[in-house]
Amino acid sequence: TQQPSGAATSSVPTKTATPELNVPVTVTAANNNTTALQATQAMTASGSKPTVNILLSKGVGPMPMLLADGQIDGYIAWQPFVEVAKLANIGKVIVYSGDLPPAGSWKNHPCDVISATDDIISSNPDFVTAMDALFIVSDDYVSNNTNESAAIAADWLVGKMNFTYGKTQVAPIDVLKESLPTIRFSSDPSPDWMNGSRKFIETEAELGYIGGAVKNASPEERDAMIFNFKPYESAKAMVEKGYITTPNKVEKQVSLGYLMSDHDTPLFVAIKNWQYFNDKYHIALKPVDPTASRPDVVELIVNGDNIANIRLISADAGPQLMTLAAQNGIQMAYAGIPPVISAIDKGTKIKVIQPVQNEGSGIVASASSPANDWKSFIDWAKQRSDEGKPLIIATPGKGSIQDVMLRIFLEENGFDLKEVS
Amino acid sequence: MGKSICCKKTLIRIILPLIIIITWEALAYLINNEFILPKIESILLVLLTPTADILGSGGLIGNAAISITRVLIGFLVAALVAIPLGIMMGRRETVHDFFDVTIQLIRPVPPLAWVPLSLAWFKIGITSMAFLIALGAFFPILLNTMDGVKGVKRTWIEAATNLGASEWHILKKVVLPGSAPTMWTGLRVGFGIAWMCVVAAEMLPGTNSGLGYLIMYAYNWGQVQVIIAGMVIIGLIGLIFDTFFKEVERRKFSWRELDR
Amino acid sequence: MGKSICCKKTLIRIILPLIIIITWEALAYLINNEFILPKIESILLVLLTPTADILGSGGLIGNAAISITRVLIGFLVAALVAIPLGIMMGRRETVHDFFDVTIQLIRPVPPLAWVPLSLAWFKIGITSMAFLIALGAFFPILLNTMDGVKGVKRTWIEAATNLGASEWHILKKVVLPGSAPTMWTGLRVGFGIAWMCVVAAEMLPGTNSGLGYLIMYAYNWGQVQVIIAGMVIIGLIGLIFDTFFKEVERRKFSWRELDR
Amino acid sequence: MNLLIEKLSRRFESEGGEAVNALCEISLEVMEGEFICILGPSGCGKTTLLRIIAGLEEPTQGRVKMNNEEVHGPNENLVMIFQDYSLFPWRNVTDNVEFGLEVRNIPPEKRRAKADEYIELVGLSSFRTNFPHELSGGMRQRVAVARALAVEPAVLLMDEPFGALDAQTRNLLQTEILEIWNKTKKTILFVTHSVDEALFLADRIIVLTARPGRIREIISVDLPRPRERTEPTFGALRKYVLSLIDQAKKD
Amino acid sequence: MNLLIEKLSRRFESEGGEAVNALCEISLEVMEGEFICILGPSGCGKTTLLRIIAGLEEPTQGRVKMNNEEVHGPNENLVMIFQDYSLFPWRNVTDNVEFGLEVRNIPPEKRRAKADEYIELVGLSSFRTNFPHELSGGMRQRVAVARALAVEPAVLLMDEPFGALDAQTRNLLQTEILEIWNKTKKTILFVTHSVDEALFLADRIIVLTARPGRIREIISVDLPRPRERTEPTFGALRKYVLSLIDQAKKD
Ligand SMILES: Nc1ncnc2c1ncn2[C@@H]1O[C@H](COP(=O)(O)OP(=O)(O)OP(=O)(O)O)[C@@H](O)[C@H]1O
Ligand SMILES: Nc1ncnc2c1ncn2[C@@H]1O[C@H](COP(=O)(O)OP(=O)(O)OP(=O)(O)O)[C@@H](O)[C@H]1O
Ligand SMILES: [Mg+2]
Ligand SMILES: [Mg+2]
Repeated sequence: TQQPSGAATSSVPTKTATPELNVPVTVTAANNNTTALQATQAMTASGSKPTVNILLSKGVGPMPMLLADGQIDGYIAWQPFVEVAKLANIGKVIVYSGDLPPAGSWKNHPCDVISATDDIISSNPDFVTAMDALFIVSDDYVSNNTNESAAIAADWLVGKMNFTYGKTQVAPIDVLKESLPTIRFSSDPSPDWMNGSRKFIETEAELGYIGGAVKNASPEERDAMIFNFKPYESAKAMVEKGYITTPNKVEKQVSLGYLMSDHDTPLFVAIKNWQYFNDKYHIALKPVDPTASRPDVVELIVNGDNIANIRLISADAGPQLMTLAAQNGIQMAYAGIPPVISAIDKGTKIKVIQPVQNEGSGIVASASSPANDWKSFIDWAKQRSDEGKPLIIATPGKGSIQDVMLRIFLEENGFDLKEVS
Repeated sequence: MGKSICCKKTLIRIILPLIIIITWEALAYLINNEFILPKIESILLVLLTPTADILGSGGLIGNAAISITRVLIGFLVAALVAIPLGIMMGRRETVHDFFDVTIQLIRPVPPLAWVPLSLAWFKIGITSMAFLIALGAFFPILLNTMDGVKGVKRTWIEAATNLGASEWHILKKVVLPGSAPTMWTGLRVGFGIAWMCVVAAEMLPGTNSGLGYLIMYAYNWGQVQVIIAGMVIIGLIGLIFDTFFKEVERRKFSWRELDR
Repeated sequence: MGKSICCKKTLIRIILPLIIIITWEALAYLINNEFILPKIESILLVLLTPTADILGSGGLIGNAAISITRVLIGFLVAALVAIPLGIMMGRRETVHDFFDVTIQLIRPVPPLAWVPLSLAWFKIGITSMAFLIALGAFFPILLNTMDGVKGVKRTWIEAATNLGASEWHILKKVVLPGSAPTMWTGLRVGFGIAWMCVVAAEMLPGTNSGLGYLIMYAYNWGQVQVIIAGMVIIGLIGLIFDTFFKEVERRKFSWRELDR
Repeated sequence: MNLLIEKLSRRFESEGGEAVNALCEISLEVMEGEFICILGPSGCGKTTLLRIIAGLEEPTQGRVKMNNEEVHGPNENLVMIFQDYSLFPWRNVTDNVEFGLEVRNIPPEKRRAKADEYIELVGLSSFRTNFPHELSGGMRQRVAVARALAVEPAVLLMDEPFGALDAQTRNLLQTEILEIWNKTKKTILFVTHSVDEALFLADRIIVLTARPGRIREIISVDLPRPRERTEPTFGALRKYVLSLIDQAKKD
Repeated sequence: MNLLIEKLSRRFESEGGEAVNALCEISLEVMEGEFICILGPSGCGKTTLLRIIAGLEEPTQGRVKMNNEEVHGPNENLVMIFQDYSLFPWRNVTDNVEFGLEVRNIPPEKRRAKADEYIELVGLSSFRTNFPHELSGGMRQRVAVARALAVEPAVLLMDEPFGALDAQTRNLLQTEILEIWNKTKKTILFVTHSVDEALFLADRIIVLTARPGRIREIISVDLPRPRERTEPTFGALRKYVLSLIDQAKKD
């Protein structure tokens, strides 16, 4: 396993992606001018580019309905909504996010990360390290025990009730058994992951989503502003040694934000299987009320000592958690990396301290579409554009990982993007 | 004969709900798409097992109880602030002028828009929720109290003064009972709006229970039948409370209508 | 002297807003966290450049115009359905009984809860938004119209009948003008609620403009000063419309108060 | 004009099931141009009688015949003036007076002319554009009279028109209504509580008994007009009518 | 008891800036146990006069002295009965009558006993638990009287108490108020529009001129009680007072 040090991190080459990415990709709603990309110029001799319509759906909930109903032709969503389309027979998976072209460029792209406020990192570094250690081992556990993890996540997220999607009923656990293997649970800030992160920073700057401190910084400064892997590195070392040092007791209750998503399965597993982690690593998040199906207060126990009382705050979007962090409503959070970046850009004193998982999204097209993979999808999109009825593809929201990836993917393939309503 | 008239009335009253249910079911079978129109069975399945867990968030009854508690807390806060303020604004022109502009400016802002500020000021938890709910209930209670107090007949007050009542007696024995019916209407309307605000309040981060949460959570997972079941329960509870308020009105405040 | 009284009144009216602004600014400097309490300057910066693009979603003015248009459409739809229905329900006991239960059940359900069904039934776009906004405006208009029609004095109708008026004449020349003031109150309240529903409506998928959208979008990006600017604009527009409605009321329907 | 009231009875069934007999076998022939006052204790059915004649209510027995045709529903020859005037508060004086003409689809100029004529008659020419709430009680009463007269009915039915006015205004309006009656030669049925008023106005006074209202006596008042309330014959008649009413109450 | 009204004037400044002189230099000495009626055209300031005496309004000039003390604000010896009765509609008869005792902190049993006494006096014993809206106009008036009497003031101020009642009820209540007056020996100041009523009730009648109200004449009515309206002397006095009022109006 690679152990990036602070120095190693900054020495990772910043650009391993396609050269096209160096060209500004500008899609702003205010003025829909799309800067021509080199690839695009090569493709469209006539000068008029094919179009795809982007629909901002504000979350993924309505997407299956919109797709089944023919209001959209496809969507890009996080898991398990990619699997849901398949299982409910309303769509097919075109491509998982890690496989987006050019081949390998999005491999291990970042998704959810753990962030912690500067305050808590400096006031309770050993606590943050202990949490990191637990997150490392729980990430590991999920990767190796997919089916059991799927059961725990299903239970946490949606209980035992079957999903109803149109005519189909599916058990949540079956959905998650399909979706978890497509998500790469790893707490390792690998070079792929770092590249992906930088790509998001770049793109967010170009899209105008960030315009503050981060945008104006050099790549090195950016890394320093955004990442702080020190707790992670110490944690990693402790895990490898097999001994977790008992941190000082944290007097004030700590709030930890998370998303109601299977991407945060490691957290659910860490809590539901706390006994296992306690026995094996002597570190655990023990629910205060063990009968609660979705505990909201847990204790961090290290080597049998109660270290901290932690309140869990669920949210349906990362940005809300970042607003909370800025208001000192939470001290640590599981959230997608873009909201963390833009929060730092706007002056929130918070850092990304480790990844939770990589990849875990996908593009879905309606069941009746002629597309089967990303190439035929592009052809279909072109054909529809030529016919004068461009595809409508939904994204969960402006500036989300999924939104950014779809925009880059389509623009690189020579499309003009238009937000529709 | 009185009985048959009453029967006919009941019949007329339930025709439309029946028509809607039947049409719904017929259309549901015709369209055969649970996304657009879930079958009544699917909805009933949720409604008739009100203690069964829904999306890992507990049963309908439990969530309804939680929401009702939240609404009651927010409603009480609103009433405790709005009634005294309304009385003062209704009695004293200066107090009215002092608060008027601010109130008129804040009134049109939807509770949903207050979510971020509420989070910042009151943190996550019941305080924030109560704030959002209270915001919704506050204005109808305030404005009706004010109206009620202004509507207290001058001659009642003069008669009381003339009979030797002090300012405090007048407040307690004339202004309060005299404006009570209008105030009650304000409480009724305010409660209705508080109840409607529960969805906005339960969209606050950190919430994982309540009918409003259930509806929005079901929306996030695309579970239409749960949403509709939630709506039915919200409608029913709203109806029950409204009926309670109206019944009290009929019993206690009928003098207002009859005194005309 | 009349002038000085008026000045004093104005003074009293602006004291509280001033206190709030000053306290706000003082606290903002004290807390020094734009996410909790943005400085007045930051808010003014947004408010005073109302055409400048905000978070890639266009300017304040443009978004306000879009929201107003949506609200007007929804409001008109609500009025067009609610007024005739309200008149019929007010005139005929049977019609009232027929619709009553359904209306009482639907009334407490918040527009936000209708989002998913609205999407399924009316698709993405202005129709869905209009539906959600109309839902909010519908009930106050309906109930006030009904009240107004019921409140038309029986002797007015008898006088008209006695003078030879047909049923249609009575409707046009007695019931309508006689209930107009109450109806207008319904329209005023309904418009206020429609305006409050714009945030819910603009949470629909596919929306990328409007004040409600702006507020929720700014929430997602932690731009508290934008949220507050949006709230101020919503408050101001609400206030302006309300003043318009009240002014018309004062000019056209003053007979109701004076006729007592 | 020929108004005949034949054995009119009216019974009200209340929801509780109790029935109230409001009127019992009232028969009366009204002469053209006559001024008839109806006196009787409160609740004896005076208003009910007028409403039946105006076609606003149906009798349980008996009939009202106007020009030999039975009256059912509104009749253009029988116009009622309500106790509360029931002016339309959203219409100014002219528009109120024009109402009956409007619903008869009379062209605007014509109805304006006729309205003006009757507003003139009741002496409100300088208040044409005023709204009811800008008028005093007496003036409102006169607008109601003008509105009724404008449709030119044969019979005016007036239900306690001066009940809510103070003594002075009341005396004034009594004189005025007599003037209008003189000028227009209408037949008038006039309900009142005041014996004085009835004596001052009527050709004939119908005294009703307490509920159910029956005709107790019909008194012809043959005093010359204008009548002087302080005259001895007036006083004697007053005494007689008062005694009748006292008895009517006891019935 | 000793009620003295000295050169009382009252001016109202309206917002528009125009001023209305409602009363002008009214002086009057009221004897213990006297029944005084105040007559005058509408708007001449009768209500204003009563309100000033009751301490509900301040005069612009002059003063009211009760037992040699100037009256400012409510005075327990001067209780007013308003024209609209202003009963508290949310209180039943007993509770209404008890109001004045309640605010004087009289213990419950004692005030119940006193309330019962006065309810008995006005003849409403079987309506103790009824609410105002369940009573007829005349009965409400009597409740108002009982409520005023219960606090045992020296002077009752009554503003057109019978204005809204029908003739029969009115006559009845006139007799009743005289009875109550006889029993309780109160001093009564009684505003009315009806000359008949004033003649039937008063020891002295104060006739006011039109606005601004000045005292036009004070008439002592020396007729023995019970008075008979149909008596010639009664008639003669009526004629005289009516002529005074006609003049008062012209002033
Ligand atoms: N619509 C009705 N339903 C039931 N009872 C009624 C109705 N209208 C009138 N009555 C009853 O009929 C009787 C006569 O009523 P009406 O109004 O004709 O009396 P009135 O002589 O006009 O009395 P007043 O002098 O008080 O006006 C009363 O006892 C009244 O309660
Ligand atoms: N608060 C007030 N402000 C201005 N003017 C007033 C006020 N109260 C009374 N007035 C005026 O004073 C005059 C006398 O009023 P008041 O009510 O005393 O007359 P009144 O003799 O009782 O008349 P009525 O017989 O109609 O009851 C009227 O012209 C009235 O308009
Ligand atoms: Mg009557
Ligand atoms: Mg008066």
